[in-house]
Amino acid sequence: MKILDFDGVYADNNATTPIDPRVRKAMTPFLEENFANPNSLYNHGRRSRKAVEEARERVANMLNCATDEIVFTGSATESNNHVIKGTAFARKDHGKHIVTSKTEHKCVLEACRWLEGQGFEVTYLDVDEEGYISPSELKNELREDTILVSIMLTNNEIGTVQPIEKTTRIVHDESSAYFHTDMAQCPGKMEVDVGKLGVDLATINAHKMYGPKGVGALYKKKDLDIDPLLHGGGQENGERSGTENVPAIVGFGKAAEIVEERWEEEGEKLREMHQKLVESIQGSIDNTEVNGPVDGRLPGNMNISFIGVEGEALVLRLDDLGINTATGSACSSEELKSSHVLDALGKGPEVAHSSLRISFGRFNTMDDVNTVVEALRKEVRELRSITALDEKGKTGD
Amino acid sequence: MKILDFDGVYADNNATTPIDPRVRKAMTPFLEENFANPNSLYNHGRRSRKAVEEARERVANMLNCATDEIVFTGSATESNNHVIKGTAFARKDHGKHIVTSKTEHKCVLEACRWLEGQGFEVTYLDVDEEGYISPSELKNELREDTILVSIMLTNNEIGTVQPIEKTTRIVHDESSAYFHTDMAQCPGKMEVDVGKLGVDLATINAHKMYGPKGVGALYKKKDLDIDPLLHGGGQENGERSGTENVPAIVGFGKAAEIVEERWEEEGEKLREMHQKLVESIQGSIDNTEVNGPVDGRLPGNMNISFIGVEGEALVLRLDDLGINTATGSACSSEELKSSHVLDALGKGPEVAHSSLRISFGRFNTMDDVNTVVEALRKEVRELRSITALDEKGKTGD
Amino acid sequence: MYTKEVMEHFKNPKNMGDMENPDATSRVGNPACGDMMETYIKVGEKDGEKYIEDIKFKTFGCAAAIATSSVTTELAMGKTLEEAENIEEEDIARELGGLPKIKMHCSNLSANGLHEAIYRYKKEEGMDISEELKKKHTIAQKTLEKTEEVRKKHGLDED
Amino acid sequence: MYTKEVMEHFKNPKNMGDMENPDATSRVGNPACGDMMETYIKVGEKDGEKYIEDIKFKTFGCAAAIATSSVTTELAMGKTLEEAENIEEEDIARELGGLPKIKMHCSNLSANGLHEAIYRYKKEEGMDISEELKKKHTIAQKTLEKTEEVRKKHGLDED
Ligand SMILES: Cc1ncc(COP(=O)(O)O)c(C=O)c1O
Ligand SMILES: Cc1ncc(COP(=O)(O)O)c(C=O)c1O
Repeated sequence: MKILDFDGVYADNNATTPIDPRVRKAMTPFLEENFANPNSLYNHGRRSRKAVEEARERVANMLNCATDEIVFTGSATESNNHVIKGTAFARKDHGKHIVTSKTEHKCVLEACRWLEGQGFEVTYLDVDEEGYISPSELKNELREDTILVSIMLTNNEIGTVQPIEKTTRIVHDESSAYFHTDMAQCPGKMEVDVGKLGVDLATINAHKMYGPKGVGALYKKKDLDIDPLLHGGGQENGERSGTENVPAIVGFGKAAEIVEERWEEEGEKLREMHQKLVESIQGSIDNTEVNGPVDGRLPGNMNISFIGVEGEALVLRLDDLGINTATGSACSSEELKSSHVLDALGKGPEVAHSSLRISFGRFNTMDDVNTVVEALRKEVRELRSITALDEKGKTGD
Repeated sequence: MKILDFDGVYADNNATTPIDPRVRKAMTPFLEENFANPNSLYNHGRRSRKAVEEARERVANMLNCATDEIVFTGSATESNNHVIKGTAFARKDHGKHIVTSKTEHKCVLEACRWLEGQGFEVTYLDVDEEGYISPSELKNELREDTILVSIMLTNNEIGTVQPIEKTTRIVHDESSAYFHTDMAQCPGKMEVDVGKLGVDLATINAHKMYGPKGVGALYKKKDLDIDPLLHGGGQENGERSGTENVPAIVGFGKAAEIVEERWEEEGEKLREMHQKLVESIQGSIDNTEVNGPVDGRLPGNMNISFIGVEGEALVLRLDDLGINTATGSACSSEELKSSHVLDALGKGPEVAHSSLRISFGRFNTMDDVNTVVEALRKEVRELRSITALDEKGKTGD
Repeated sequence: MYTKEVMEHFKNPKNMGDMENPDATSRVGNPACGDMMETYIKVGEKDGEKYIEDIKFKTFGCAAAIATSSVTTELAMGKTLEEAENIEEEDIARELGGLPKIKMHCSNLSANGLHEAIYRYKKEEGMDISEELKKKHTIAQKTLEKTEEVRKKHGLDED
Repeated sequence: MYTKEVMEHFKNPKNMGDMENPDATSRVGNPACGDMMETYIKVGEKDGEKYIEDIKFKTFGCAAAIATSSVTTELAMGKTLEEAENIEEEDIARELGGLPKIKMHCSNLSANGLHEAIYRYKKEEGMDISEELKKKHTIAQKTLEKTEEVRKKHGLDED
């Protein structure tokens, strides 16, 4: 891969993506002469307004919803906090129960935990070994006072794609809860049609789909009752105040336009790369364990443990060869806690400690797959030659 | 003025500012090859981390505080919501009373109003004809259960500079409330030393100081107890989660560096421009009324009513001559309500309806002042020739 | 926000300003947005029918208010009183290629002003006044009352 | 995050891997971070004093764990047992130009491993064991216990 001046293989597209040059080009005028506040009366400001509304159309088009169902926010974290807290406060007279799952992104889990401190009750659904929730367990947990169910479409670490269509049907049949899905990882890789999914609310952001950082969106079906998270000047139809981040929104719009055109083809390419990656790794490296489902996962996402090889060490060794990857190892985190997602799968700590996430995207090629596999062979061999754990993950005695 | 390709006079710097070319240059690599997530382990990610931390140092330097007292947010609206709601929820066992003023930015007022719906009590201080709060009235309103006082340093519409140093002393002497100030309008125009001001919390953003949109900051004195507004991955030391908006943060840092070097000189220039603007207008146009203080206001900010001339019409006429300005007229607002700030001054609605805000900034010149005054003379004359109000603001009978 | 037609009328409004010796004048205002309009008409007679021989507006208001005033004079000029009475806000908005929803009250206001001027003229002359026109008069009075209320509240008529 | 020295040792670690016929081995581990180290020593005698003739580590762990293992072997190699017993985590961190605060436990661990290997050697040989070293032995055992706890909980020793 060669994006711009980045030499090496960027295989951490689930962390963030490079900005597509076409997106950058669309943004440029708004970082330069078109700097006006879109709330201004004069022509210069109206140009900004027009650009924002065009971007909204493009994002709505990608999600297959109405233009006025898109609220621009600052990030997926904000969209998720907005939905969760906003629903809780707006519907608290109706009920105080929320359902989510143990493998949600931290921004969902921590927002829920905070609400627990405010008198709300949250059910965190278990997942199976591959990361799937059980729709029937969900059904059992629904109550009369359940106001929100939030289940992500795909997991950012292990690529599990939840059965959202089925789940939304259950929730809408059995309760009056809103259904929210965090699908920050999906655009550009798989279908993101909120109508088909049947969700009421959905979170995305731009920087996981070759757009800029600093902008997210919330799909919010008409007439839902949700308090704003950011009160103020009444922008975004009163749903999210603050001067619009025009260049980022414009970039988001352009990124959505490209995704809408290209997702099928790109998804297919990513699936092929994934196929080759799995086969090559499993064909040449012993004692690996795939985390998450083997088939049907988020295209481009791979999470695999090389037993006996600690993840942070492997990431840094690969970095030395110009390859960017991630790990769920405790050693890589600020609190020395391993990934809550890998923990939720019920595998031992050694598995999390030796996990590696490789995530490809638009700008990767089949050559990148080869480069990664070759590097893995070398580094896994070297690190295993000095490890205190044998390849079954046990200490050598 | 000639910034980039903008032909005309941009005199709406209180709404937003153009990005300084030096800021844009600093951002560029982070929109291109340095796109990595700063939370990533590899070198590419560590470069992003380093850039974020350098920006933090620059912003801290501008505000004269410690580096770890700066929390990056997505906007001033977010910083204000964060402080107000975060203090309320964290300190609710201590008390439920908040004091603010009637001329705060909407994002302060609406956050407070929302909290009133959650069982908090808010006192909105009156202001005098020039927009000043009364420190002694504030003193009277302080209670044992007052947890937060939020008073802006300068008003964005009428430029009133509140006596914050005096006010913080009263609040700290007489209560255990935190003192927050919204100083989004100040950097680059006047001193912004949080230590001298004696505040506990302060809000700024980048797009009012020649930096990018989509990034704000919160100064938060060590050891204050405030709940996050955005929960999640624990970025920003757990105070504000979400993938850091690296390019915008880097731009903010660069903008702060320039402000720190140039504010005195630029403030002086803006004061001179203001002086000339007032004299020229008052010397050649009858029946005007300055809104806000005549002296000592936010450098570069002018708010003046041309009695009998509706603001939106004047803004659009000026726009036709390439001049960008703003108005507090009801006609310019989505809800047809005139500016709450002008209303709070206790002047009649005709004054708000005929108000014009002219705000200069770094890229304006004395020539711009002349251009604006000349245009005003012409347009005010023309609009008055067809108005139904006489120059005293009365109908013609 | 505004159509080309609105901006054209706003920038070059027709028939604005004072009129010497009008046959009737009216004043309408809507304090919600601060718009205030005075309408002056001169009435002529041709083939036994009264018609608007000349019409002028004075308008304190936003671009939409000025543009609707201007276009209203164009619509009314030369029309019989009965025709002019039937000029409605929709006609005015249509002529301007549409108005922002929130600004529809401005076209309303200039129609009010026209109708009220005709009402006053007819009353002065002792002419028959249709029920329709009476209703329009009441509405026009109401806009003004609200304006006066606000003005009184703020003591604006005191100096 | 890491210093040049850490990265250098991490990329090219010294004295890592198996040792044939060690005089003593130890195993220490810290489940909090998943690090696990095995230390092997060969003890020689010169001028009547026992010294570390050879030392090797096997380390499952992060870059800091590998780097501290490596640098610990360099610090210990050729030292008398008494000198080696007194190599502390600070010495190791210092040698590496510092470690991230959160990673200090890694240097701790390699010191633990070294001390524990010496303890075992001395115990095997029936040599005097200082109070200090006994304490260090207890600590080393504790790190391991915690590891075993976690491993048991997850059924990892069962296959
Ligand atoms: C599934 C999911 N949700 C939410 C987020 C949060 O995104 P951001 O950090 O941009 O707010 C991420 C990315 O980190 C994600 O992968
Ligand atoms: C004083 C003040 N506070 C807060 C804000 C809100 O800033 P933003 O819209 O960038 O969130 C503004 C600008 O609109 C302001 O002038």
